[in-house]
Amino acid sequence: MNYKLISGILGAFAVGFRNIFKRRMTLRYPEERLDIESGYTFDAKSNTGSAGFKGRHILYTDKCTGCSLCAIACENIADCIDMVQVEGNWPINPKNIMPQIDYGRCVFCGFCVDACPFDCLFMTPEYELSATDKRKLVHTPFQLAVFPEKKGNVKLISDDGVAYHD
Amino acid sequence: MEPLINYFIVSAALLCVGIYGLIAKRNAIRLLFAVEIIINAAIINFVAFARYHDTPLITGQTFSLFAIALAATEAAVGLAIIVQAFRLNNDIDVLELKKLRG
Amino acid sequence: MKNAGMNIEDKGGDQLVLHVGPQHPGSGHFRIIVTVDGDYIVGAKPDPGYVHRGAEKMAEYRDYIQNIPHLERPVIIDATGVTLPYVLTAEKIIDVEAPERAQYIRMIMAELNRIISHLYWLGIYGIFLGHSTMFMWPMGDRELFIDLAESIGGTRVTFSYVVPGGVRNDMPTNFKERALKTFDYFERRIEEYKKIFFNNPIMTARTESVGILSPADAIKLGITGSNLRAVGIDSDTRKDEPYCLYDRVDFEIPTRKEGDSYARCIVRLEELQQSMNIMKQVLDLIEPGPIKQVIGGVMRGEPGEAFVRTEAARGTMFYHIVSDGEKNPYRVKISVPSFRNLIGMTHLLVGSKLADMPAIYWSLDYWPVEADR
Amino acid sequence: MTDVVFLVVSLLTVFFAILALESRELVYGAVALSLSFLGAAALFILLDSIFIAIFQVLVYVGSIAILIVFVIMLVRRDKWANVTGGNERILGIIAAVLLFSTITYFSLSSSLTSQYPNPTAISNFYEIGSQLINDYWLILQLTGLALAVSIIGALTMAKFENR
Amino acid sequence: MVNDPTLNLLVGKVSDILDTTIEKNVREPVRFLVNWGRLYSLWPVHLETACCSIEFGAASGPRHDVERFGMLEAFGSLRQCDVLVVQGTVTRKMAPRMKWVYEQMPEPKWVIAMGACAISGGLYMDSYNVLQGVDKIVPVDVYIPGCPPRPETLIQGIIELQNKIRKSKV
Amino acid sequence: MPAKLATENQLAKSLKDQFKNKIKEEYVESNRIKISTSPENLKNLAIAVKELGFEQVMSQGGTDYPENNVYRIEYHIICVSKKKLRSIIFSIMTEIPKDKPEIETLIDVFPSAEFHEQETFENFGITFIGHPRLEKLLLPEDWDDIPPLRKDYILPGRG
Amino acid sequence: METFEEFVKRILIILFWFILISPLIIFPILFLVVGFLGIDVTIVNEILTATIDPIKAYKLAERYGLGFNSTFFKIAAFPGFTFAALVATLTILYERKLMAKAQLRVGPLYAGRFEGILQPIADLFKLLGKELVVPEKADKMFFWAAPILSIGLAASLLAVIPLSPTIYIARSEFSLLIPFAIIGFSPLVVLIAAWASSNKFAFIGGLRALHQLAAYEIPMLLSILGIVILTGSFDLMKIVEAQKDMWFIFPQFLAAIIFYITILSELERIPFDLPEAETEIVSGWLTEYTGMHFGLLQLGVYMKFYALALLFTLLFLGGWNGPAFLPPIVWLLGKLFFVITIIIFPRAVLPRLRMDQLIRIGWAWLIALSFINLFIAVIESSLGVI
Repeated sequence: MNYKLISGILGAFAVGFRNIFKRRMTLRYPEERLDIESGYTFDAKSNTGSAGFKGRHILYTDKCTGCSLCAIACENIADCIDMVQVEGNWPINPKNIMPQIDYGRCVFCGFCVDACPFDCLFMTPEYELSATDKRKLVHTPFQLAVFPEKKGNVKLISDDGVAYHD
Repeated sequence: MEPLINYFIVSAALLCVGIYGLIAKRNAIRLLFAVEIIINAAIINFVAFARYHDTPLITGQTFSLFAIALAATEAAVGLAIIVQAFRLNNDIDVLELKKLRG
Repeated sequence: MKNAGMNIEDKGGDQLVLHVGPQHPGSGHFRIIVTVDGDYIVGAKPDPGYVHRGAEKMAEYRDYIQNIPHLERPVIIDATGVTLPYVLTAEKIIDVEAPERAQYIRMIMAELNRIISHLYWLGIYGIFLGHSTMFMWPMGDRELFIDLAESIGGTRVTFSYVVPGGVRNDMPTNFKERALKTFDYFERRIEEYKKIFFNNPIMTARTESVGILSPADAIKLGITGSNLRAVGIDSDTRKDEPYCLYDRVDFEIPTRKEGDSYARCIVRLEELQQSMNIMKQVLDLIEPGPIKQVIGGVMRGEPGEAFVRTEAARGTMFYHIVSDGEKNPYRVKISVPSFRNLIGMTHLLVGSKLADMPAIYWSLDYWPVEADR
Repeated sequence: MTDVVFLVVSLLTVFFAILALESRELVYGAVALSLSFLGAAALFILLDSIFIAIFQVLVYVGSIAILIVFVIMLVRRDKWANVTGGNERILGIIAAVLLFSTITYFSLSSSLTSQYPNPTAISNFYEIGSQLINDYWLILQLTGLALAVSIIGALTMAKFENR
Repeated sequence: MVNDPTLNLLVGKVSDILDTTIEKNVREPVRFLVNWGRLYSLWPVHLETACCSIEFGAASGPRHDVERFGMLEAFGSLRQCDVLVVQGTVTRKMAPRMKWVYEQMPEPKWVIAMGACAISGGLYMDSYNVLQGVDKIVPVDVYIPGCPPRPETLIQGIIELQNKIRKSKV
Repeated sequence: MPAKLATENQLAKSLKDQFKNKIKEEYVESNRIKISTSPENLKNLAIAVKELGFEQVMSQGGTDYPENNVYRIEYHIICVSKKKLRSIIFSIMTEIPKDKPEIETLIDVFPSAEFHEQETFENFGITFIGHPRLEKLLLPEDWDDIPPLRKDYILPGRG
Repeated sequence: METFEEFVKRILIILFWFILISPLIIFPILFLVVGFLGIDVTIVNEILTATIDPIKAYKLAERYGLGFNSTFFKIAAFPGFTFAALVATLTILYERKLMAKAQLRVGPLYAGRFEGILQPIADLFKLLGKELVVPEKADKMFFWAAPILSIGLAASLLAVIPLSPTIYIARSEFSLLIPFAIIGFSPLVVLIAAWASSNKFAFIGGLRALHQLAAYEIPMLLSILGIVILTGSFDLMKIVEAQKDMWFIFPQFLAAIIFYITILSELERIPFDLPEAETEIVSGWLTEYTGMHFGLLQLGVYMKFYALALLFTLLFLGGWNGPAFLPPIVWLLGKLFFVITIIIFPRAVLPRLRMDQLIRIGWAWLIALSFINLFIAVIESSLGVI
């Protein structure tokens, strides 16, 4: 009488049971990290970007001229870029100002990268930015200048009806 | 073992408590409590007297089974009446139950 | 009694007033005040606005580029679905047109986002019906599509990828083979989904002939998206008024006649397959070429107005932009599908059982953040 | 001599019975009532009728007490939570005490005081079963009928005002 | 009361010695155990304030699986919860409810501000209906930037919170 | 593409025949028809549009024009059931004076306009006469400022 | 510098710890001194040696009625409370891991070095350290009583269920009926908890639980009657004995299915977890409980889980019967593990039912099926299958 009911429930059980023996897809985050190849960059000459992850910014301090275009681009989006005075002698940066980014506001849209005409502000695959203190979220130009070390070692692979990280 | 009188007195006490409840209470649920207590008293007597027979009888137990079953019936019907009365009158004070017939 | 936003008023008799939400596992960022008579809902009054952030007003203070990250926040599950109509409208106002390759990439992103959004919906529907595996599986398989979208758009959900004049960057070179592999994987998974959830007798018992919407009511109330297709009307903006290059691809509009919760589920499941179908065709059609028409200086619209609708994951997304020639738009009116489906929810809830509320509520794919804007 | 266990159990039974009627909250009363039933079940165990004790627990505590609590919760309103009589109360106490003293007085002078049980107890539930089937089959049928009728009655009663 | 300085000094010394002994032998192991339990059993409140909830959902999904850290995915009553994850924008309409939820949670409790909007208002710095950062109404323990944050960032924030609990006193 | 605009022109023409000079054709483009009218005629126009086959309000919004001292109210009406009309968005528009922001509701013609009108009410303070539920929908209950989408409402921090 | 009050407080705290620790250190020293003074020291000696010699300590305990064969040990440790609680905690962990595995994820991983093996312990310590909130409007007495009653009921369930021919707490002729009489209490506990919370969601949950438990108790009892007919006994020992040749799951397959379904319902597990349906009524009757109250209620539920799984094993899977190369208790535990698995697994593959469907299944289907099963049992017993 209720062939559909019984077969339906048994089918559900069978599928659930089969999945017990599948390889798990969990990325064991602190030990494994996702391998992200590159950050988002933008070529001002051709006016197109290159596909890449929009993470923490990288600032090439030697190329920055302190033009504030990134801060202007960000002004109405998240208002997270401040031009701050920096120490040292920067020949092409007459006012000695460089962007300082407040990651408590940043939304990682990357329009500041698009706005930079001197190819000195890009994005990196770094995303580990959590902090217990709000002040630690503000990254100074020199913090931004440090290129993050590559930590990623696994990728999400799908084949044969199984998805896993390897 | 105690003499039969002890069980008898316990049973009598329960009966009297039940009768007190029937007289003194106006809350329909409390009345139901009282009735249940009285039935319990009766069942205790059933079992006790059968047990204290010269050749112990099982009939007392059999009858208490019936009694328990009937008590369950009575409780079900009583509670249905109470719910019904509450719906009609918004009250379960038995003295106020004038229009149980709807 | 008072437990954070959930409380019940006693109206006397058998009528109870239940406030479901906003801190209620079955509501999300939304509150609905239902009046219950015994087991049946006799009145439902939605109380949205818990995520109302004033997107329309704030859009008047930002220029056409700065508006993109801002306007995609209301529907970050379906970020391209919500920015694409905006960009198309802005393109009409600024009078630019994206090159062909950009149009194709936009289609890919839109369909990827549709899949991501539908899978999220499916996951939450699973948890609403108490099926925790059906929460986990779509959430996991959604990650594959998120990875695909991320390889183009750069972030997991909020891409800010489509801009007036084209798209911001090209696809990665190995995108096609990765995508096809993922589709192959996911098509197998859909069979498993069907076995564990869609053909599960308990699931069908919960959803079949629950919350039946008649075609006449659906038209009258302005229901849109998959909910409309579930009553048998094959209306889809991608076919009705093709934007991008949807007229070059061949796909079907899945419909169901019943109009109940189950029909809405099945329609969405079939839309997943159609989206993959569209993407496969697009990946064959796409040819190298420019991806962006360069606009010099600040974008300024012509004085005038434009309106565009597209088919987002939840239904027709509509933008109406009025420009007065300044760099900021004068008025942006967004009409989102969730907001229009809200009226359908009140219509469906009244007269149904209280226990069916989760099954009806989430089968409409109501995303409160989108409705509130 | 009175056994300590018997004394404690019987006192508790009577105490909880009184509490059931006199407790402030009706729900406390219902719980006290179920405890009183439990006490009665303990008395049955002392009387070597374990089967009846289990049956008592199953039916009285498992069904009746829960049904009562359920109904109390369904119809609970603060305004009548303490419906108690005024004069009837004193009347009730007088009647109960009178009745109890009469019964006790006459029974104490009866032969019940010297009635002691036969040490060989019957606790064989086969006997109950055979008696039910062989001797009291009619009563069994009638009880079943009464149960069925009461259930149908209760259901219709609960239904008829529903719509 | 008694305020003789020498007596007080003596009392202080005696109690200090006793204190350190007890501290080392009794309280420290107990504290360690309770803290250890707390840091691996963080049950989050199911309060969705805005769109970051989808990334929280993704984090409890099979790919990132916060249950590895003892967080249950969807938990019913806030009476049993330990950590309030503010998932995004808090609007003026939501703010009193969120505060209410926070007050209803039993001690000890922690708050994670997830996403730019929860930290500082983010994109909505000039919105008429958005609270500029949740730390104005509830104390925040961990800030997780992003809009929305990646699940990995969320998990990193959870690890930060665990470190914070590990160091905290009972 | 005159052939392609045939349906649109025909629709606009039928309305013009019906209403003569009470309505003004703003523009007829491919898939877009926009017709403006005076506030009194809006309801009649809506009924006429409904008779043409357009079934639901997809969007309803207002715009504030402080220099003309008017609010412009616009209904975008679509059809979902008839294949021929599906591609068309029919806009009807009217302008109401700012000092008397009142207009008759259209929810008895288009029930789908209910929440849209409620939203326009709270965002502009425009009263829809006959609307059953003119109360706050998205804004917080304790909102006592001027309606936010008016141009004279300045966002906080944008003085 | 601290004030005098603070000092007094501090001294009091120290005194408290002193009283706690003194039996461990100071009393032995006292005994030692007493021994030197020449008073009878045998008992002191024994106690002193017992502190360093576990075997002697055990002997000492045995002398005072605390040995492995004493009733106290049976009730408190094995096969009683501690063992059941241990199985219950392991069940919680096993459930979380199994669910995670079916959902392609890992589940608890970091608590404990190996695969999150200490996760329940971590939860326990956390719950112990959690603030106990008693709602203002709650009925304090009942609110406190419910968790204790819950765990007490669960523990008393174990009293008559034997683990092997030699391992049991108490034997009774009615050892099959007594657990069901006790299970009959559980709606009362749920109602008390729901009522005491004075939260409407808890109340709805309580009512749902009551409906459900009442509806499924009857088929549960009826389904085991078939076995009673076949064996002619209410004694679990005899029932297990009768399964030497054939497990009752074969002649009484329908009964096993009904009993399995009613177990799911009795334990409020998916698809019958309506009393705790979190998307509908928050946490149902558990809504207002915090900290260790909640922990005790959960532990009670999982101990009931253990008891019912054990009953299923004994009734249908032949209990401890098995080839002789392994001791009976091992067979029993192996079967128990399997039963726990099949009770857990529906949570991974089935959604939740609706209340009316649940009631219909209980009252209409299961009762009808259990009557059919009774007929089957009668026919089988008259054919002499067993």
